[in-house]
Amino acid sequence: MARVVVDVMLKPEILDPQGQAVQRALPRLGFDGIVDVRQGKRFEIELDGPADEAALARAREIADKLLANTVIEQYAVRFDPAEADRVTEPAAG
Amino acid sequence: MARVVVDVMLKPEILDPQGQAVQRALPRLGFDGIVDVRQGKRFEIELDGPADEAALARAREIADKLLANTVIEQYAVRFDPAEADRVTEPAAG
Amino acid sequence: MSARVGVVTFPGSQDDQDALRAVELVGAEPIALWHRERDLRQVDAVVLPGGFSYGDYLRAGAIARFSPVMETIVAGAREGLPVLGICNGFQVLCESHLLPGALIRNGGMLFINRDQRLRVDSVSTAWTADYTAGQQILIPIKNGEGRYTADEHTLDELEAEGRVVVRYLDNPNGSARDIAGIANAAGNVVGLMPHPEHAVEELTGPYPGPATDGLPFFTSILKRLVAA
Amino acid sequence: MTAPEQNRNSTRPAYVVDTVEHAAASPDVQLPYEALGVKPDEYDRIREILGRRPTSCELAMYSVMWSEHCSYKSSKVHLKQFGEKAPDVDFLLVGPGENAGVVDVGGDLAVTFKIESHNHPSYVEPYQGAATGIGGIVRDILTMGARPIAVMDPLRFGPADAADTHRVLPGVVRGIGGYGNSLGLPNIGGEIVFDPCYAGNPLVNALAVGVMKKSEIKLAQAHGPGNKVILFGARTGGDGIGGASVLASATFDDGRPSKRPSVQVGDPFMEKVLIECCLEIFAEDLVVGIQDLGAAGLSCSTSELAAAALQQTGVGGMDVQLDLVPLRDATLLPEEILMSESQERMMAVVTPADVERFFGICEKWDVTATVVGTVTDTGRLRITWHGETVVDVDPRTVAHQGPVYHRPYHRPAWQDELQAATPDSLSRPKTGEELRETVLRLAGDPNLADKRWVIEQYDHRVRGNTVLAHGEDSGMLRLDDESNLGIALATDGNGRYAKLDPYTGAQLALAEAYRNVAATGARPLAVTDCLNFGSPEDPEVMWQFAEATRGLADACQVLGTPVTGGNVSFYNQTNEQAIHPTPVVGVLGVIDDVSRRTRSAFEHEGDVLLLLGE
Ligand SMILES: Nc1ncnc2c1ncn2[C@@H]1O[C@H](COP(=O)(O)OP(=O)(O)O)[C@@H](O)[C@H]1O
Repeated sequence: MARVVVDVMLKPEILDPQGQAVQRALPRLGFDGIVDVRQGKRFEIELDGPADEAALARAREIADKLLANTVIEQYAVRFDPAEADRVTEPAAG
Repeated sequence: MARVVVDVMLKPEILDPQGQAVQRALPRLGFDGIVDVRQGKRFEIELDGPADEAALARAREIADKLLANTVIEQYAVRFDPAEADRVTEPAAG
Repeated sequence: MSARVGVVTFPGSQDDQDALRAVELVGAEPIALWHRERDLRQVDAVVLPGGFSYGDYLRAGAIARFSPVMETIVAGAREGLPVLGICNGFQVLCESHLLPGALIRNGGMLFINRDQRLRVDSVSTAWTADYTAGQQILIPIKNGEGRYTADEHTLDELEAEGRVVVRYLDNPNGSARDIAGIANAAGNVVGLMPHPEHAVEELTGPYPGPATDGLPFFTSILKRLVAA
Repeated sequence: MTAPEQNRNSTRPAYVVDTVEHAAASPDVQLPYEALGVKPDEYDRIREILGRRPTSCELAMYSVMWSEHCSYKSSKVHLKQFGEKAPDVDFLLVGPGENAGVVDVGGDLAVTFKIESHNHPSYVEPYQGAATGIGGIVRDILTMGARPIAVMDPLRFGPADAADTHRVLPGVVRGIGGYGNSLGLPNIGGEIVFDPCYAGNPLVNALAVGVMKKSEIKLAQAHGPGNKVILFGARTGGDGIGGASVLASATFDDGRPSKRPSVQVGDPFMEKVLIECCLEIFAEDLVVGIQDLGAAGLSCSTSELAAAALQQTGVGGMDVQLDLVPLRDATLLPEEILMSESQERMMAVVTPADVERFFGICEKWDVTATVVGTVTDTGRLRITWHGETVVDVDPRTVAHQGPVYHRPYHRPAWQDELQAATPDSLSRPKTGEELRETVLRLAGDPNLADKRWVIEQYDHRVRGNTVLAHGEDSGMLRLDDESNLGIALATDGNGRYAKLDPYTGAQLALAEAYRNVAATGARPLAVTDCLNFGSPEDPEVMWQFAEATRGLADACQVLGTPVTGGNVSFYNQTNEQAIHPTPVVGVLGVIDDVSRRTRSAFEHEGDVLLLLGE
């Protein structure tokens, strides 16, 4: 089983209303010194077969065709990140 | 300047309609053997000050308070990833 | 003296005018509240209206929850202030943890606007006393993130305590257990995805009707406040 | 992801400002005017007007303002008829020429409405193209001083089963819904038509309507030397630089991707806040003049505001400090700032005494506002960049004195043959089996299918005044809770009729919209139109345009419904293949009591059916 992560972000020159809304909200919540916030998408994909270059290539094709709108977005594809990178942190109360 | 990435994903036990919609679309586009797709959010945050533990702690607080709804979501916070991990891939035509 | 019902406007609220009109139609005094003001202007009840507060870009209701007005409303709700959250208002109530669970993207991914058949399952809340238990009603829904979700334990608890207020008769978005609206344990706080304020006039309500099935939400609270 | 900062300075060559002084001293410097869509003779005219070569900033302004999209250079001579043949009516408060026409609907209320196209951008990026189309037309309505109260969306796509339609249609519908719903504007009707002629050139037209007190009409003019010029709303970014304008001035052709604009992304939340902010500003009567920033951005707003004052009073002018414009991308050059089409921005002229109050309201709504200039009496539009003058022009030459073309046109040779093919030549179903086949084909035709998948993505209830919407002949809105005064609106168009006979086809579109409004019980008053055509450089297309315009003007005269404004969209063609000529006509009607509306469904058993007409 290959576990692949695809990160999709708006191209830097494209306006990111979502990131801006978050950024504007932060000072009101008492968070200062936030210079920039960009918001994008993260996909975790599980493909059958080995975690090899072919799997990455398939994931890249999926990203290009479906997950990212390449007119305005760019993406990065990589294997399941190291433990430290996993989104498994327990929710704090 | 500290550059931090916050990944937010639905908790595994929460149904993910967006991931499912992507998964259902894939066979129609000719992609088979996709076992699972989950969709979440990725935030890229720039904080002023050094890239130290305190910056991470601030980002974690932001994630916990605002970026994630910890009733249904979990998150991971880390420094700007290595080059390989960057979302800078040129959009393929 | 009539009852004063406040309607909060957040940046991006859309149905605040409609909610104010519904309040006025049943004879209560509508009071516009502004998200930046902590002062609730002595209202007896509050409606959090529909819309897209802060664009709903992060998560519906996520940013509005931190408005100054919400601090007062959350504190008041814990002491019995009647609060009705409609659509975006429901999302704000969940984000504020006044109500359990969360609202996520609709099953079909799309925004859905249609006249929806519902069943009123709890008439013991501050906002539903004027319905009869099990009454079937027709009220518009319009949202993209209206799918109610919560863990099984929470869902069981809601059912056991009779806190599921309205259910979809034909579930449009995959909401858990057909839930369209819930209440807190005390019954003063109710969150709904459907829009009763869009079903209060023959002229503008669902067609073909019934057109005014939303009115009892507003008459219920008025009667309770006037009786108090 | 690379931070914008990392690009800064490193990728930009040191920039030398092309000042007016520099331009005067360097007459031989060649500017790439043709790349900006400026023809050699047009460039010569600019030189003649200025008495020197333009600076690069001036050229940027002229190029966008003299583009087909902004100057109507090919259509102007034909559109004139709407004025010349305008019926004599007493309810028209503002006619064509302003951002939108304004009609007196009785009591102290006035209504403004207009239709516009966003065809090319919606083809390139369906969601954002359609979304910003709604955003743009809504700002036009807002600019008049009105509260926007509804939108409509006449759409045309290629075949429903074409792969490209699957790419374009869902995005367009989600974009219209996403933006309109987030503004809290009910969508009260529209059209969807599928026809192979729109493959590669879908039409995304958007209509918006607004209401205001008659006494609160605002105009786009910069009066009063000493008054402040305020830019407010979103920050300026690199969106659509040379976008809509350049794109609209050159035939869209897949082979030249460099012509594609960088896409504009809409921020509906910003626009919603901007609407509420403007309405509060209007209510306190804090603006002398106001203009939205659409295509041609600051080039348009500064030159049009300044030109209007000069035109009307002979006194005017404006000094603008371009370096004060709040930027999203600090690397933007002055030429780019002038051309940027970043969405959700407005420009207001405010007396010095009112500036503080103006800023107070902006602060309430979290809207960025900046004084970027001052009204003068110099007769010139002067723009500086860090102290150096980069533009010094008579604003009228930019805004009003663009080229006017009398493009050649002639009736296509194939027109006779097309008209000769009457329905009589079509085969008719003869057997039961054939009849069944025909019925099934009709039932399965996307053009006749239920439009629920589209309509359900639109909020039609918000604001609580929608009396009629989808499924009805026209949309209807209540304007006044007390009196029940209301308006009805319908849009119609039929490219197939118009291709057969553009003159009559345009009249049929008007007649259908007129009937749809009348059928609800409203009295048709006024017209807006969006004229979607192929390339005006093709004499046969130009003939279609001339005929359609003439037909519409004649019919409006007969029906007593003036055209109050509209939009021309040319170059809807891929290579030689133009769309059917598609004039889309919107009719506004007024109804004294909306409770007396007539629905299109049979309401009561036993009602008598009557057929009117032949
Ligand atoms: N793109 C659209 N946006 C909004 N409403 C639409 C759109 N397309 C069609 N409608 C509405 O759907 C209803 C039915 O449309 P249609 O089947 O084309 O019927 P008709 O021929 O009566 O216009 C009409 O009321 C029309 O306003």
